[in-house]
Amino acid sequence: MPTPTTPTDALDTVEAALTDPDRVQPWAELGLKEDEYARIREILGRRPTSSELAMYSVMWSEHCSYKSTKVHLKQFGELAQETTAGKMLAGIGENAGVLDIGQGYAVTFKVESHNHPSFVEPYQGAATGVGGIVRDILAMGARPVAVMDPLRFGPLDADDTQRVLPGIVAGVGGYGNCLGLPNIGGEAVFDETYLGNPLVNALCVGVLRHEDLHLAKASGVGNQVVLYGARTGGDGIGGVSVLASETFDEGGPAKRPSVQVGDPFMEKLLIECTLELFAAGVVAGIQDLGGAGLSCATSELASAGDGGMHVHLDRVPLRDSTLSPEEVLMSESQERMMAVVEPDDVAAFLAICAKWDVEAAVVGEVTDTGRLEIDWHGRRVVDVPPRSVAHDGPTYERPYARPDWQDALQADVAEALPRPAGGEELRATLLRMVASPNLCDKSWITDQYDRYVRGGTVLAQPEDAGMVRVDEETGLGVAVATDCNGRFAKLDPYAGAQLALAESYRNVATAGATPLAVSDCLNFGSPEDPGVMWQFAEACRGLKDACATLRTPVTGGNVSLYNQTGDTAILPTPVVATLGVIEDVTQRTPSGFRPVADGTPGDEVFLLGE
Amino acid sequence: MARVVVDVMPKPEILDPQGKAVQGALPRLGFSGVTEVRQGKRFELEVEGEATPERLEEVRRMAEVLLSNPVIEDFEVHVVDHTVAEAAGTVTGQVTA
Amino acid sequence: MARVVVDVMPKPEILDPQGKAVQGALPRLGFSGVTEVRQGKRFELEVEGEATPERLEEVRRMAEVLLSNPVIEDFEVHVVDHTVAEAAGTVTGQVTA
Amino acid sequence: MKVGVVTFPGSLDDVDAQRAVGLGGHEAVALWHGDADLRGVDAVVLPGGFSYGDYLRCGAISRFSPVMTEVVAAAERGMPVLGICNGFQVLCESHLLPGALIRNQRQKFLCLDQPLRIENNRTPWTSAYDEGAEVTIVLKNGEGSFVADTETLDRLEGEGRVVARYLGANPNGSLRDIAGICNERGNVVGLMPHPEHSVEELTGSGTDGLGFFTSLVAAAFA
Ligand SMILES: Nc1ncnc2c1ncn2[C@@H]1O[C@H](COP(=O)(O)OP(=O)(O)O)[C@@H](O)[C@H]1O
Repeated sequence: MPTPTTPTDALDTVEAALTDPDRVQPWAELGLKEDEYARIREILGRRPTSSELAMYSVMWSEHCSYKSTKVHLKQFGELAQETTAGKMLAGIGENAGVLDIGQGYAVTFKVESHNHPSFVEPYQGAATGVGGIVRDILAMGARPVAVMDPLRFGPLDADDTQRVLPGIVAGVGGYGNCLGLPNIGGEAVFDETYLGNPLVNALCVGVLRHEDLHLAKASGVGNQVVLYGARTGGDGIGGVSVLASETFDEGGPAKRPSVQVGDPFMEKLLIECTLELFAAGVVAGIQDLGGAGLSCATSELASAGDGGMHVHLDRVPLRDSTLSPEEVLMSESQERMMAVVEPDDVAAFLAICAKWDVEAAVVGEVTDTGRLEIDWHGRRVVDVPPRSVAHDGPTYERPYARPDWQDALQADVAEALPRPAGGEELRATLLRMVASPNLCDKSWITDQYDRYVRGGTVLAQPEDAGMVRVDEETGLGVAVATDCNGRFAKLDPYAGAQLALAESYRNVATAGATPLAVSDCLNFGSPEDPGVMWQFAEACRGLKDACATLRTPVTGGNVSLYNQTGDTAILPTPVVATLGVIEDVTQRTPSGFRPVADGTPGDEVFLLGE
Repeated sequence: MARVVVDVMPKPEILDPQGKAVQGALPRLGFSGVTEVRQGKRFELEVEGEATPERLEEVRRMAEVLLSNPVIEDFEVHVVDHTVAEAAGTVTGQVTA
Repeated sequence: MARVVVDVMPKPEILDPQGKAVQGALPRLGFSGVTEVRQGKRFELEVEGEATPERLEEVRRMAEVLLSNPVIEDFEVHVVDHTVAEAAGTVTGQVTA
Repeated sequence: MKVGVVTFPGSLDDVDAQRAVGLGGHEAVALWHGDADLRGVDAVVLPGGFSYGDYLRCGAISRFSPVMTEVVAAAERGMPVLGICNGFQVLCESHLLPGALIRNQRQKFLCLDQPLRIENNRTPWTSAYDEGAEVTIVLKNGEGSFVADTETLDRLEGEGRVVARYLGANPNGSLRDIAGICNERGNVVGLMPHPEHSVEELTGSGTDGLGFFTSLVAAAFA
């Protein structure tokens, strides 16, 4: 064990920032642009300390700040924030949107990407992707009840697919199975463009009673800030800014491991512990720790609250005692949550954590200073307006332009392809199609996922939509489907996004549920490429227009950019997840025709539409 | 015939949920004084011929390519004169190099 | 502080699907001449104090009670002077006792 | 009857087992791993899941729980105990049942609707079935391959202690296609498949698993 490097005089404090104002800082290495660094100095009226610099750099990264996409995403906010079943209880901006589904129930769902980490280390990348989205759902006050996994890979027979695919599938399964969450659907799509950049999107659905809704905010001066769950280690340091926002071939120095290893057992305890904390009424505010770890949790909680927050960073339980304050702030160690707790409830809070063998530490308190103040062994290393970190990051109006190859691509119509002539060729075409990895049976993947746990799964693979029962007495349930055809989206991103919505909407409807709302995961190439940016803008516009027509709000989602290998971007892949409600799950309609069997007649088959 | 062992362990800076679970269980079973547990894998290989440097180098490559995941694990190759089965249940005590 | 290793291997007469799978994969990766692979576990423990016979006996009991399942596994306890991480990637070559 | 369902840290199918106990006509009583107390139950179910993450060996750590001391003592007095999947692994680790469960032959977690034959209907958990009954029950595990030495296997067969066997392709490499076994007295049953997921048409593989939960009554009045 190396000796701890706790407080030394090298510690960069607020005081040092004032007495040594001209110190040269590695803002560029941390991914900040010159004007962004200048803005930080302007906000603070001095140079940032290294801890502050770490926080800003990670929170102002593309991954956390959505700086290239905010201008396009904000149109989703113009959609009516209600569904046919009622008002949304929480919308975009919260960890996940929350919908009223009647009978006093609400559901929350969200889809997120974990693409780049899953390329580096398929098993752990996919596993921690599932873990992350589950904590998002949990943080809303909901019990997670099901997961789905829209996946994209390179060609099935490519060498790297042999490395990536089994690892990703095992990781999704390994984590979800161990949490006891049924996997009720997903996608497995193969295309050249995903070879060096597979997509791992993960979706989680959660259920809560209306009164159980919890929000991520730190209010109430004197309330205590508790960090609970796994210890903080050197995991994924630099992961957010380097891994998630830059393409691989640019590389980047990684002094600590950039891979996170998941501990699903810890997460299972965290779920049960957190639900018991909610039930005991000892949680005033809560936030999960995901990308950007404590930097994100502290600044978001504080800026959503009504005052400030004071954190003693050295009270964070560490797995590696050599971590510096900057690293503790940036660590992406998994399976952690942060709660705001009234002082009188702290003892009860800690007792529930102890019951579940979950380590917890009071690391700070809510103040009325309007500042986020962080100390390291009694010395101030951060003193910032929390909003400036969490919300007032830079916004870019990136140039976008329809690629010059778009016309040629669209002109190259399918009608120009040779058609099978005669029965033999038709037969050969059919066989080729049913054998193609994109169309073939997916049970070799889905058999690795537990679809039965919790005893509420009404529909799962191979159905068009997954469906779970919410209430055993009344039969109330929800259905979810995710879809996207990236080839359509490449041909026409506006229509492609609409088709993704239409398909998932149809899949939910044909299962017998009423579609209510959507979540999306927008996977694209580099926003610095005007052609990609155009695809992104068009897809957003298409999705928004289609949502307006169908009256489905977008409750939240996730953007993943820089999905490319060298100069080649992935197919634009706006994955759309639609959630619907069904009053009585016994009325669901499974897909597939039922044949004649022991006296019962077979299904009659109708073709609807043109 | 040579007996070669490849030991594979999670890198020290990487979380080891398995070792953590064991470490958490020990005090509950009345064992104290164990300050850290890491859990890894041990592969016992039987290799044709002598344990020549070339042969060992080949095993080293197997370890690198197949037996370990270099992103999260370290490994070490060594020649042994007995298997665990042959020493079953014992404390061999000796300090291994 | 002592570093103690517990090696746990499936008993020779017990099926070892993991070892089998590795053995099957080796030729496909172009490695030949490995006639048998068994996969087990390695636990690296850090133990307070010296590696006295009493301390090692305690570790032996941990191995017997928790770290191995006597129905299907054998184990061996030994003291080491370095961890796998410290030797990472190397062929230590020496014959371990 | 009152049937206890133990929750270990990492138990997943405990709520499902409670539901199945209810559908079987009994009262389910939640038991906590940390309490050395069976709360007056007449039978115990050890449910499926990944107790303690199953990182070391499945069931290896749970067997040391305070509640297990009570379960072992009660089982030795003849109380009906059913271990499902992870529960089966706990029973083997506790030496209430012989043998062990190791990694599936194909190294992968598998979830499927598995045909089985009930080989022994003389246990309190299987008396509702006809001997030789062929049923389909959900199977889901990563380490479900039952192994034991030949002598033990022969004894299990000879004493009629193989409770259920896989039909068709062996899903996990289990020796002699064994899906479930019982102790000498027959009151302790370990089963790899999950009858608690096969108790409702709507949410599982049919209702073939219900018999494991209705058998208790039949057994009580036998
Ligand atoms: N990665 C996956 N995870 C879970 N379920 C999947 C996955 N891939 C495909 N599925 C499921 O397999 C079934 C068939 O998938 P797919 O062939 O994509 O169907 P379709 O083309 O009708 O959408 C669906 O139920 C789908 O949800």
